[in-house]
Amino acid sequence: MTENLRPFLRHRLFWPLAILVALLLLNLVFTDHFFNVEIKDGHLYGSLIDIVRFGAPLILVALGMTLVIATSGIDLSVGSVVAISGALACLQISDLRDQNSVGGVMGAVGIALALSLVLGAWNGLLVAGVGIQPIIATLILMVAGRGLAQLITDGQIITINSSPYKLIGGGYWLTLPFGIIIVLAVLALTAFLTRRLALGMLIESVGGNAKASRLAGIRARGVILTVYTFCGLCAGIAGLMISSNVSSADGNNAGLWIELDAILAVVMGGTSLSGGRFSLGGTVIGALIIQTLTTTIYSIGVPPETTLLFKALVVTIVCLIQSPAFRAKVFHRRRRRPAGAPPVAEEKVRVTA
Amino acid sequence: MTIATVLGSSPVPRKYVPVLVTAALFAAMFVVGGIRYEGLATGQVILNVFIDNAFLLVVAVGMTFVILTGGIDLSVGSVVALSTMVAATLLKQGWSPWAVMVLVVLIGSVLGLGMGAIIHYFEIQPFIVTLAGMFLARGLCYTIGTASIPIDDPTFTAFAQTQINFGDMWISPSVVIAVVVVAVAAYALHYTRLGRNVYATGGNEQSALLMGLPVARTKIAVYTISGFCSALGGLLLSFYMLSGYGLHAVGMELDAIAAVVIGGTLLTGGTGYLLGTVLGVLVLGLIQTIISFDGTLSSWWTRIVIGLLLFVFILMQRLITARRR
Amino acid sequence: GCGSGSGGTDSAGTSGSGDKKIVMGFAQVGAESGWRTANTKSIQESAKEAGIELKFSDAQQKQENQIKAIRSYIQQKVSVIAFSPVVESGWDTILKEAKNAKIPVILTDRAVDSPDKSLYKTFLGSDFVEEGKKAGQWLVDQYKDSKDPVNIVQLEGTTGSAPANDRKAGFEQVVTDPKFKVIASQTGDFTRAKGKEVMEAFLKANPKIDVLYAHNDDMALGAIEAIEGAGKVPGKDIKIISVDAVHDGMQALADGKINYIVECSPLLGPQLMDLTKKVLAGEEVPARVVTEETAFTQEQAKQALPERKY
Amino acid sequence: MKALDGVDFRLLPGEVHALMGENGAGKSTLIKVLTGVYDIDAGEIELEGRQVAFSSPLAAQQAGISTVYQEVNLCPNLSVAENIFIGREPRRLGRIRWKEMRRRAAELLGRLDLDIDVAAPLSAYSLAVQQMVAIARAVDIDARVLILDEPTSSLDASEVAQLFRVMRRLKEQGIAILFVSHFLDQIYEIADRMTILRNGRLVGEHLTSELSQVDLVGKMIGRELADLERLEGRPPAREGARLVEADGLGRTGAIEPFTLTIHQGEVVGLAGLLGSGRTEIARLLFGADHAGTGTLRIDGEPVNLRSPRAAIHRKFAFCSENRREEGLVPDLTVRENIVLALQAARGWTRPIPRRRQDELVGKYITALNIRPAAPELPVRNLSGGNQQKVLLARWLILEPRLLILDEPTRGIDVGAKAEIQRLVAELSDGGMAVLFISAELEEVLRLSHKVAVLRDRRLVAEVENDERLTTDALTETIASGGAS
Ligand SMILES: Nc1ncnc2c1ncn2[C@@H]1O[C@H](COP(=O)(O)OP(=O)(O)OP(=O)(O)O)[C@@H](O)[C@H]1O
Ligand SMILES: Nc1ncnc2c1ncn2[C@@H]1O[C@H](COP(=O)(O)OP(=O)(O)OP(=O)(O)O)[C@@H](O)[C@H]1O
Ligand SMILES: [Mg+2]
Ligand SMILES: [Mg+2]
Repeated sequence: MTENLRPFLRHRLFWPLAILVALLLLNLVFTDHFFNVEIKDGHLYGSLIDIVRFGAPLILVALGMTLVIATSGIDLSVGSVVAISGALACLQISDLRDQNSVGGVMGAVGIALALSLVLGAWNGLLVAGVGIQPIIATLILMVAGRGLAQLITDGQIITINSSPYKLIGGGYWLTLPFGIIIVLAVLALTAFLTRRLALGMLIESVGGNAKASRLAGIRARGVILTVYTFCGLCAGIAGLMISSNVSSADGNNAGLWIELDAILAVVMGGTSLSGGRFSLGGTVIGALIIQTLTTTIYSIGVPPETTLLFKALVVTIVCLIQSPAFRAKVFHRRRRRPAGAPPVAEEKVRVTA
Repeated sequence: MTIATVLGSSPVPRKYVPVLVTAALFAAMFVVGGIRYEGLATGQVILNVFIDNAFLLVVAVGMTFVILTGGIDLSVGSVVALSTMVAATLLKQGWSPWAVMVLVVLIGSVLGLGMGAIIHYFEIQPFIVTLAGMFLARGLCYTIGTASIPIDDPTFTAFAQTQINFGDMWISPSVVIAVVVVAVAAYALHYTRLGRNVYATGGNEQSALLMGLPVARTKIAVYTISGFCSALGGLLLSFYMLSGYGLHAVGMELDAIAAVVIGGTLLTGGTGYLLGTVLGVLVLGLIQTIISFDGTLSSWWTRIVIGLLLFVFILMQRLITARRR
Repeated sequence: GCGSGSGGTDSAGTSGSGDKKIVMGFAQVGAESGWRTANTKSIQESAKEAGIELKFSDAQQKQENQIKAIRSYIQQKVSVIAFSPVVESGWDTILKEAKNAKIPVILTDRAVDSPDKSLYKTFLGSDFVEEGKKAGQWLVDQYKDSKDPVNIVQLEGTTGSAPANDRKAGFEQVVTDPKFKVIASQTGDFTRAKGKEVMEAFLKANPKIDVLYAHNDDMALGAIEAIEGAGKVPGKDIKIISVDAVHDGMQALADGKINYIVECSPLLGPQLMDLTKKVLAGEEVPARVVTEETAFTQEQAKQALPERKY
Repeated sequence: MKALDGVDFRLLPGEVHALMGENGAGKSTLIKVLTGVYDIDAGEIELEGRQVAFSSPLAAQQAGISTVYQEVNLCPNLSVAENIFIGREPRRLGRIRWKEMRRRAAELLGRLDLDIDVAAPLSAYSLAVQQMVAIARAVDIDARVLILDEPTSSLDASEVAQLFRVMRRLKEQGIAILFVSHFLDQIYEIADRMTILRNGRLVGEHLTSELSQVDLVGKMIGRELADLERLEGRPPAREGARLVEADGLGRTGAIEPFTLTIHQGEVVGLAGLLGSGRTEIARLLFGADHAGTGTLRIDGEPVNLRSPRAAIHRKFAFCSENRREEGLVPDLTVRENIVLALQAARGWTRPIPRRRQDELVGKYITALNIRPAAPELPVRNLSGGNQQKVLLARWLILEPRLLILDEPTRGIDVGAKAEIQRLVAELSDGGMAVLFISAELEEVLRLSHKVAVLRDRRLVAEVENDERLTTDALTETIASGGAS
């Protein structure tokens, strides 16, 4: 390969991206016109658009999760928050006299998001304030939250008929699905906060070495609280999207297992579960890989019984290809060491003892 | 009983305080539950918690090893399901029950070994590898069959329905198996090199490597142990349910992780005791028992109350241990 | 029996229900769908009406949790145990324990496959295979004059779950003519969101779909949105058959967006309480009580809709 | 990047061989290559004439090479005894004999004059104690080659003497010892021969007796270091205002109540033995630990420092002795590590402009001679001494009023050490107060205006640093507990 390709190959997002592209190409083999994007009724329409549209909630949740994981935490409760926020919004809207009133819908959305913030902050409080291990602190809300969501919906599926609400997850704006716009906005905001402002560095520092961060004067508790609150907010928005997309709130099933997918997306995107360095772009690609995989399964007609085998296969291949150690061992290249980059040692040593 | 022996032995070092606090809280919860609900404060109820959670206990033991090295194993629930499925299918085809048991345990261990090897040699995060393992095992279940397969083999039925009586209380053979597993594992963790290497690897993997410890072997071993325990847990579950089913034990990995962590083991590795895991399982079981003794909670209140009880428990545990420091 | 050494008399069940309050332990599967919630409500309400004290527990879709709950009911010496088995197999041990404790057991919703029929008194519930058959039969009738191939897509329930397995099997038993082709079949996990997502992918991958068979109303409702999003008319361009007949589904049926719904009634409560009283009074009950269920066409739906509560 | 380039090196039985070089010269890398931590790209290793290739530290250890790596590489969660014996625990029938293990551990540490509870977790002890434990582990392993990478960096004179006694005994037994240290006096005391590295290349091999200190330094840094000893007597401190007054400040179990005043522009040294409580004082003054008793006044006003953040707000800075655990964030780059405290003080909403960052970082990379001078390199890839400089730079850019330095020259080479000392002197002349902690008494004496002496976690004496104060006098004061 030529010299100027090198830095591109070295980039840490290269392999995830390559895998995403490979998955998309795989689809082309099975579905003609997979890459076609047309304009139907003034909307962009096509499989590629669908992947982003359906992946939008996952991307959102995974973005929040990325920051949480960067502080070496984890948030299992996102699925429950998704359910709660959707349920609350739909409940409010179903109580409106005019479900199409923009003001009413905005109010409902506001209340739902406010609650998501509170729930996120609750997690943050348990982790940062009380000092409970993140996995167990968020497990509490994961279990109780689903109950709360069902309490809100009274165990039923609340169906609404509100066109302003529908816009959030199922609507279009300037031919683009509105969900994609929201994702772009949140992504931009997150990138701004973490990369333009200094939040990102503080998060990475807290995740990389909490003790040292405290001694460097970082308000670690504040950072952790912020991050969990933000994660709650992201999950809340995702909840609105999911419920808006089907115009109904399902307390039991909305966002079920989304935490696993979100964590998987984060990890595939190159952020380590042990905290520290994080990559927002990687997370987005990770989430897109997962969504593409799901779509692929539907479109190439993998039977439901073998779906999971297929998933296992793809995830394994993805991880192996991404692993530098695997590439080095299999393609007979230089071995890498856990410590990081290997110092190239060229020497002749004679030890006589 | 296990708690009492620890309490009895010489002055308590500080490192045991969290476990003791957990034990005390568990006892308190039992007493409060007993006052609140008639018939709860009997020995049999405690034994029932063991009977109903023997399989979880075994799975959690394996998980403890993994978490102590700072890893995680998400595949356990699926391996449990796969084990029930394989056992049921083979028994239906007329295999000898003992051969089935050996094979099931072998499959679980090999799966664990494979995952451990990938995690170590290709340096991939355990979370993803075991998640793939989770998909794989569950997927294999469905490929074997989507329906539930009954088990009517006499040996399995005997394991399922034998009651070991003492006085007017009883336990199932599974409880005996689980207790043996716990005892062996506790011995291994405390008194063998493998066990200490597990703690060292979890404390600081890089240092353990530089100290010349067999980190590779240890890491692979813990995933193999976890696979073994999951498979054994799967067998106990097939005794318990007398059926094989692809949807068995959905989400059990979370229960197992929760039990381990409630028991005071740090997810970052290196700190924790097996006794804590046992207590964690008991706490989860007791919460469930209290809920079903209450019997007035609707489905969603059930979840909320489980969450609340968990919260109160963890909070108390945290506050008391923090103050003791 | 266990635990009875000090208690003296055995369980209250056999001594007649007139003077003693009946305590029923009910181990519900979970609250995984609106259907299930309606089922729970029906049982709770009719228990109150019948003056039966209900001990209710929710297993969150896990068989082991149901077993645990039943074991604790035995411990609490309730008069009767009722439950909706998550799956058919694996109940012998716990049912034997109940039998030893002389507590009668009533199954609701689905049967267990235990060869020993004495373990439970009776079984009250729907027949999922029958539901699949009804759905298939309607399809066969609709297309009996047509020679053209009919492209069917299927939205299955949660992989491995009994309704999904049986509704699929029943449907396949009836729809045998080679002109019917199931061109795609995928699980939608019984939810609207998944139903919509899967249907969108089906629509992209298959240009010509004639019929959609959804294992429950929720998935059908999700799929309708996908079909509308693709610029097609649900109920006309693509015919839709589904199962359950919950309120929203009936509404869509009445609106012409669904073509046929097979009912699966959750309102088992009154029948269950009747059976309970009979069992405790020592009366003979049939070993199998099928709930009264029908199926709805679009016209029937319009009439039935106003009374639909769940 | 090449860390080592064609280095030939031999180690003979029964000798102490010093490996010399500046920070980042490649000493630690050579050791890691020798012991199988890194793979070799070219060249070979022979052990007793046989060619060997170690795939892991375990293999090296089994072949008879016992190593103390530069950073303390032990498991903080395990007990002291276990850290010494793990991997070779005394066993009977496969069962670990805990009692026996603890007994032997206590005995072994006793030989190094360390009397601590071996059942307590390692993390309960200060870094210096951990370093001693690591040494104990290495010397107890029955080896033919013993490698010690900066084992003495935070030990004081008496511990070093203990270590040297053990090393001489091992040497007599015919064991080959490879020793790395930046303390030239130590090298000349113990080493027979030395190999000098510069920028990953071999500069030469010499007998210690044939090479003068000045020549050695010249070979190490590639130029003459004329002004190494320039910093002789300290000018008396100008009478500054009182900055910090600690009155009866203390914390149970850590440090008895003490009274200490630090003026502006004053350098106060802390002297004491291992675990005497120097670090504890520093932590209390910085708000890293909460004081149980006493009051703290800053500029005459009583304050309650709740967190390091509050201290930083008052322009205090604390450079921890434990750079790995409490100092650096290994994943972050050199630049990020340097600006971290400044950024934290400004809050995350006010990022330091990138240009300003580069400027600041560039300035200190040059001033402290951090190598490689690559601000975007993850700090974990730097050599130990350079990491220490990065940590120092972090606090210097804050331009603090009180700079607390806990073993700031740990692992830093001679040239850089002089540089840092000069910097400290300069800053204090500019009005900055400094609390200086070092195991090296000469250093303390050279810099401070006043020395506070600690013993058994009590501040026992305060001595003005005038002409008459010598290291011997100070040692005497420490030993006698301030009675003289
Ligand atoms: N893991 C690593 N990855 C990349 N480069 C490294 C790594 N470790 C060390 N280096 C580089 O190798 C060079 C030699 O480092 P080494 O640690 O051997 O120095 P040293 O002589 O031990 O210095 P010191 O006296 O500061 O400990 C340095 O330039 C360092 O930046
Ligand atoms: N020799 C020792 N004996 C017992 N405990 C010790 C010893 N050294 C250190 N410790 C423990 O380490 C803790 C830290 O001590 P501290 O860091 O204040 O000592 P120090 O004077 O800074 O010495 P050091 O040179 O080790 O840094 C103390 O609280 C004490 O518990
Ligand atoms: Mg070094
Ligand atoms: Mg110190």
